[in-house]
Amino acid sequence: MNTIYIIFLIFLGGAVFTYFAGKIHKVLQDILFLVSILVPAYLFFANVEIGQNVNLTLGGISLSWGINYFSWLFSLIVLGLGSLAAIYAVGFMKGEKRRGYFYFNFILSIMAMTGILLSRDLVSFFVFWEIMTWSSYLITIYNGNKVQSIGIKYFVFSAIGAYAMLMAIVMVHHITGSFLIGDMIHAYPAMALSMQIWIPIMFLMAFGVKAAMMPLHVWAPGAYSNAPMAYTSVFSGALSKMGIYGMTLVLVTMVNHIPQGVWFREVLAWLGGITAVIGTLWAIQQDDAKKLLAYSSVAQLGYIITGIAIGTELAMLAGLFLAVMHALFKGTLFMVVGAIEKQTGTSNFTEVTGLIRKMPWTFLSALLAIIALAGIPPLGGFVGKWMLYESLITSNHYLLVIVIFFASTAAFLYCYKFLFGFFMGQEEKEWAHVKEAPAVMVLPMLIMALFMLVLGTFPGIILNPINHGLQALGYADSYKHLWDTSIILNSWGNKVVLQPILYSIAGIFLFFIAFLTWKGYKNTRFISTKDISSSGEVPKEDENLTFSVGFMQPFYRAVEPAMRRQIDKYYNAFADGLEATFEFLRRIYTGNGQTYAIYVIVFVVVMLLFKDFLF
Amino acid sequence: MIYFILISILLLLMIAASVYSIVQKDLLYAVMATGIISLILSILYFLLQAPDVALTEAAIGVALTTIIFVITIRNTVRMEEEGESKEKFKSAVK
Amino acid sequence: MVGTPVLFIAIPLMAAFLIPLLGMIWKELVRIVPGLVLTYLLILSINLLDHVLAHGPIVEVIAGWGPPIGINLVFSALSGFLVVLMEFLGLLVWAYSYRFKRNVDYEPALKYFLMLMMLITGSVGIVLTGDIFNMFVFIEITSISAYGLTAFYKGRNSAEASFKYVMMGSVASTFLLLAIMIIYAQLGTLNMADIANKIHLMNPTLKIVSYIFFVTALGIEAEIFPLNGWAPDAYAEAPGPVGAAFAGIVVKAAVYAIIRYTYTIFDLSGTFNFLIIIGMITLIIAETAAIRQEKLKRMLAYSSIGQMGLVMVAFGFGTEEGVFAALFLMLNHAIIKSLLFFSGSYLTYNSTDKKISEVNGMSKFLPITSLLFALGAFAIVGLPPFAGFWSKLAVMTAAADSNMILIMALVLIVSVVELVYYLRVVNRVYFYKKEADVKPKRPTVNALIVMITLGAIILLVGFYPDAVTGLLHKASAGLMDKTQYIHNVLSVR
Amino acid sequence: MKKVLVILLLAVLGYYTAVTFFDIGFGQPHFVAGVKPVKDIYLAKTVKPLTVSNAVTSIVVNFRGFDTLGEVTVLFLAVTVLGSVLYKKRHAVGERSVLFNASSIVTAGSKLLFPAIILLGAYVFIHGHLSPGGGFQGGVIIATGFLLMLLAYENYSVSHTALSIVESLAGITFAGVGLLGFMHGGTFLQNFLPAGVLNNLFSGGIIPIIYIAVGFKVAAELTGVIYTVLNEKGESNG
Amino acid sequence: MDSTLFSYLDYAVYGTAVIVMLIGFYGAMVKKSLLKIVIGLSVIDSGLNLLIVAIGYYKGGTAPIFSQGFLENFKSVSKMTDPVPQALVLTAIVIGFGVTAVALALVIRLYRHHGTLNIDEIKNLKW
Repeated sequence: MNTIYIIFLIFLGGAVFTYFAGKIHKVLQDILFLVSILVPAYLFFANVEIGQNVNLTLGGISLSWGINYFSWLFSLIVLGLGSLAAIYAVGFMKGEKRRGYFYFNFILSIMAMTGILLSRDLVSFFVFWEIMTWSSYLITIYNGNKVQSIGIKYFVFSAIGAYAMLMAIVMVHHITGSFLIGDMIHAYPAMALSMQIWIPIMFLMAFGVKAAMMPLHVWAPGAYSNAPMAYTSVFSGALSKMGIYGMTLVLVTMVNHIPQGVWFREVLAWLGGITAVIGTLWAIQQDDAKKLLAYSSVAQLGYIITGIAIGTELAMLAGLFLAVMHALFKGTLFMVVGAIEKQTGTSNFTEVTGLIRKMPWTFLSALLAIIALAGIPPLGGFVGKWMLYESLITSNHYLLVIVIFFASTAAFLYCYKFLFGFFMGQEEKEWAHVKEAPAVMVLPMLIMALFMLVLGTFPGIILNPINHGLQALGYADSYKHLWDTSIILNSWGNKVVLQPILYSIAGIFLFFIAFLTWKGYKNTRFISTKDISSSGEVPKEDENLTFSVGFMQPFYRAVEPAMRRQIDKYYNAFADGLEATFEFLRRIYTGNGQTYAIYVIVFVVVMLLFKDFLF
Repeated sequence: MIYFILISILLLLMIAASVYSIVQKDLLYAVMATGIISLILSILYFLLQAPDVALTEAAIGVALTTIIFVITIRNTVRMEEEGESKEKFKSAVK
Repeated sequence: MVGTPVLFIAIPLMAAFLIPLLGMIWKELVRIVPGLVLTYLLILSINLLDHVLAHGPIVEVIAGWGPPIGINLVFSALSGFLVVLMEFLGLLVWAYSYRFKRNVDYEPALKYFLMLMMLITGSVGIVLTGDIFNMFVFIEITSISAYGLTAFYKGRNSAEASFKYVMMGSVASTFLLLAIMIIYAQLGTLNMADIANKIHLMNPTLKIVSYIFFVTALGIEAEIFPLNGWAPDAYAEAPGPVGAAFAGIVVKAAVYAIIRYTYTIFDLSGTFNFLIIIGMITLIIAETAAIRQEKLKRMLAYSSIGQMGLVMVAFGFGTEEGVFAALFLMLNHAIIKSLLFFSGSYLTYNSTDKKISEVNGMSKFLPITSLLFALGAFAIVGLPPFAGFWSKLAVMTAAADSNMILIMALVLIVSVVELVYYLRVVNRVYFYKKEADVKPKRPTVNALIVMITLGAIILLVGFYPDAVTGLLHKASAGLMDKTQYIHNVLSVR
Repeated sequence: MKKVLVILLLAVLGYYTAVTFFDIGFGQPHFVAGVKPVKDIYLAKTVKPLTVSNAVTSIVVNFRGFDTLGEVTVLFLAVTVLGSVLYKKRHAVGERSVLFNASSIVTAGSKLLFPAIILLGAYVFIHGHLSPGGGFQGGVIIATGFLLMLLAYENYSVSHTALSIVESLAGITFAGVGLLGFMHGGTFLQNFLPAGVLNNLFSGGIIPIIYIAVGFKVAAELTGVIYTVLNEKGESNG
Repeated sequence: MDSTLFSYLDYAVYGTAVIVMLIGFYGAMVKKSLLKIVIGLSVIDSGLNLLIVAIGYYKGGTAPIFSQGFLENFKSVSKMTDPVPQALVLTAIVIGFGVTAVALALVIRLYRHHGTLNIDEIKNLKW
């Protein structure tokens, strides 16, 4: 039996057994859970050969599973992040009631993502896509009835996207007579123009939903912030990348072949840019870390979309590199928030402060992740953003550069807020008992932080596979020319050894931090927020005087008018209007049998009157 | 000729009886009218050379259907109520 | 061969006449015997289907008179498939309703099982018969059993629902008889194959009028939009298992009748487009009505109507692919909607109103039932890897191949609506707090077995659609081949 | 408003229905040219192999006997449904509604008439294959006899058990004869008895047997219907 | 004379049958009393049955019974009225009776439950 079958069997069987193992023993459940994630992950990387397909026929439809370099790259994200998040989840879910439910869906969604990457035909792609959707949906609503509407919003958007994709799939099938992706790509250049335009649009709708692209992003903040954090790291880190994966495929394999493709790219790039700005602005205003990170995810996905939409070699490298980085740092950050939430019971900045000494390891990983997020050297985020700017400039998208630059600069604000809100500031008595998260939770965070550090220094580790992946998609081997195309680096000479420069910057930076910490430590007086005797006014017990309250108030005032018009509201109004229409429509069923009989006569009479027209 | 007149009268009577059965407010009379319809029908069936059907209609339509209608009326109400009740308005508002 | 199609009618009738006598011997027999009969018929139908798939359709004549004269029964791949489905569901409904309510007296129990058996027999008769007037008789048998089953419970509004059903049913039978008589007056025959053979001779206007009357009459049973006022009431007020039987058996028979008329008997142009139009309207209206329902069973009823609309649409493509999709959809709908009705009945077991809010938090008390309900909900909206997905894919593929892009878009948009209201219920089952005054009732063992069986089938079809697709392909090919049908029937002496 | 709408709709419906049937034509051959209607075959075969005088009977019982089986089932079901719909835990016998207080003349007359009606009914269904009438008609006539008794005598009661036994046995006879034909001749309801001579009482093979069974069944069922409805004393009848 | 009258009858029988049906429909769809509705339904049935029997009729035909007299005098079945519609009507009448009985039983149930026969007040199930 092929390894691919074995992987799916382990996933499926693992999911079922894990679900029921909870009835026997909790530890057994945890072990089974880890086994059913880690073993397939190991098998995948150890045994699945790239470029080898297995074919099977199901219900008269020939399916094909296999992997190429490009999907292998994404499987790194999915299975790597998935494994780490699984380890983290064991700690995070300790003591929760519905662990079986959570584990079941967790495994299924990892399986579905792996399946998406393995799919070489549209039907299994769609099947796994939908499994991914509903399993992640089920986890999103894990937290009870308050999140019901959020979950449904997520599912409805996903369903709209997925159904658009389904339409595209069957239209492709109508044209090519086959569901294989290879056949679709092969037949695409010869299709009618309308099909050539509509099929990518429909696919992009599906992928845009998952990638939280601008008009379709409204589900993302709620869903990301309300799922259990152990899953959100996968949700935001890996699941959204499925959208990116699909988008890349569509852009490269279809849009590239038509002259109108330029417009696709422009629109997508701008949508990505706008997404980034909106996400960032919203993120800044959040008081809840989960919400903040959720919006920030939306913003980051915007960069990535912009990158792959531009579509030059450098931009693709940048986008995909950012995708990997985003998986790492956003995964870490959500884990951090999860750890804090687990230890303190809340994830609100205005309540939790001064955790730096209580949870040092968590802080360390948060710090590294934030640095990566903000794009400060020497971590990987910098490399990605650098490449993104450069690709934008080299492809003459100057306006877009400004937009992206604005978004990424504004991102500093929330980065700062996040770091400061949780870890700095006064130490409240309330949080005196807080301890560092258990090792199973800290370890994955640290591992990821380490990866970010490594990638920042040696981006080639991941740029090389990306390059391979792009070659698999038909791009030229761009990696070795990377520094040739880079203007700024070029002006410094072709062979610049970047690492020493970055390290010296980082070294100086760290030195200053250490110095300041050491210097300040002696003079620090630890007081409560209530202890502001110096100002002469004694605050009441219930007043929240944490400095995070009203953080960046002037900024809010500045952007407030722009923020008032939320896309979300339009969607809600639309949905309300729709339901009102439905409510009106169903009054056709008046409950009076005579009315129904009259309907029958009306039906007959209408048919009789229009009989020449109908038949 | 007689055949023709007979049929015409029967047909007219049938229409009249059916109108009566629908219009009449006293349900008992309305039911009797349906019985009459059946009776006329059964004669018509005879005239249309369908004795089997005539027999059946006479037995079922005239006797049985009418009697179970009558029994039902005995068990419910005899007079048809007016449609315009206050309840109607209330239920419409609801 | 172990039996012939007529046994599907004769044996249950015999049993129905026998059961009152048997009940005098031992009261439990009235509950057991229908089960035995249905089991035997299920085995018989599977055997016959096996035979038919290997050797071609069986045409059985009754009373020794060959097709244009006597009545005949046709057991083809299509009708065989439906018969197997109906007998299987009938058996499940029987098993489920065995001791569904504990405190039912002997006499109502006797009548319930009699009516249930006749409901199934009537539906099977509709599918098997090759004679239009005989079909009328079977439709009446089915309807009268359905009236009785709808009004089975006292103290609810069941009589009201049943009365509406009776009204509509009477109107339906009026139109059906009119249509039959128009055909007879023109062609002098009542045999379907014979009519199909001669229909081109008929006066076109009369042909159209009779088709319209047929569609109206059968549309009432098949829950086409303006004609389906009775349906939600009847589904909601009938006992839970009967709702499943309506959705899984009765409607299927009526849809089969419409399809038989459209595909085989009449040769009108435009009927396919007509099916698409009414199917689409039905789908949209029903699904939008479902989203605002407060009662669980009503919601399921509207959903069922909507699905039937989709089936109509799929039949309306007029291609073999479309027929295949429609049959697949019928199969899935029968299985899944039955599961939903079965599990939904236990979720709202002790409530009088069957409000959706009363299922809140039931997952803690009825874990397996809730799980199966959720499975059913996921399957019916067409989420992979459950059974509903394959039929949705088939419908979409067929639509794309017929270039019905607008239809595809509409169907998919409506699917989103469907998704929303099913998810709302599932969320309630799992994530809401139970209402204080609701007392959950544990399902009986046989009910549990029935529900798990259905759940297993959903998973089986979901993971291995090949289990049914071969049969469905044969059935759809059989429906498309009109001349072969006529030849098969008329060549029998 | 509603009335006007309904009248308009019905006018259209009526117009089309009437025109359709006018097209068909009344009292003249209306079959499409080139079609050999089955009724000719029926009429021809009624005399020859079946030796039944009444063509309607031959159609109802033999050619389309399956319909009749279904029809009997419909009645059977109607009784069942009626019993189910009007079911209530029986308190006592004799609580049934009384339509009128019968005078002694009526009661005495009924007693006299009753055997005559039963006899008539029996005659009608036994001679179903020879003359107009048959199982249904005879059964209904017998049921009216019981109806008469039920109306005339306040506490006349029909044994429910007996009714249901008669009904079941008659039904089993019908279906059983059909199955016998199935075993004997290969098809359900096959006529396997010797045909006899036309217009004799013993002619037509299984047709009289079936019609007698139908007669008993219909009689029992209709009596059951009347009895069930009569026993339904209106509780809220103020 | 006779022939013109008969041609009038061509329309009269069908016309009456259809009119009776329509009157029944009107009663079933407009009248508020449940009993009136059932009456309307049975009136529809009456009209329908007449219509069906009329289809089988042939002018100057005899009843489809092979009595001794018929066999001696005519010898041709073409002079017989069509027995098929008659057979069908037999079935239809019996079925109609069954349905009417069920409907009336339901009326009794509804009256017990609601205390009225007005259909406008029996609308607990709607939307």
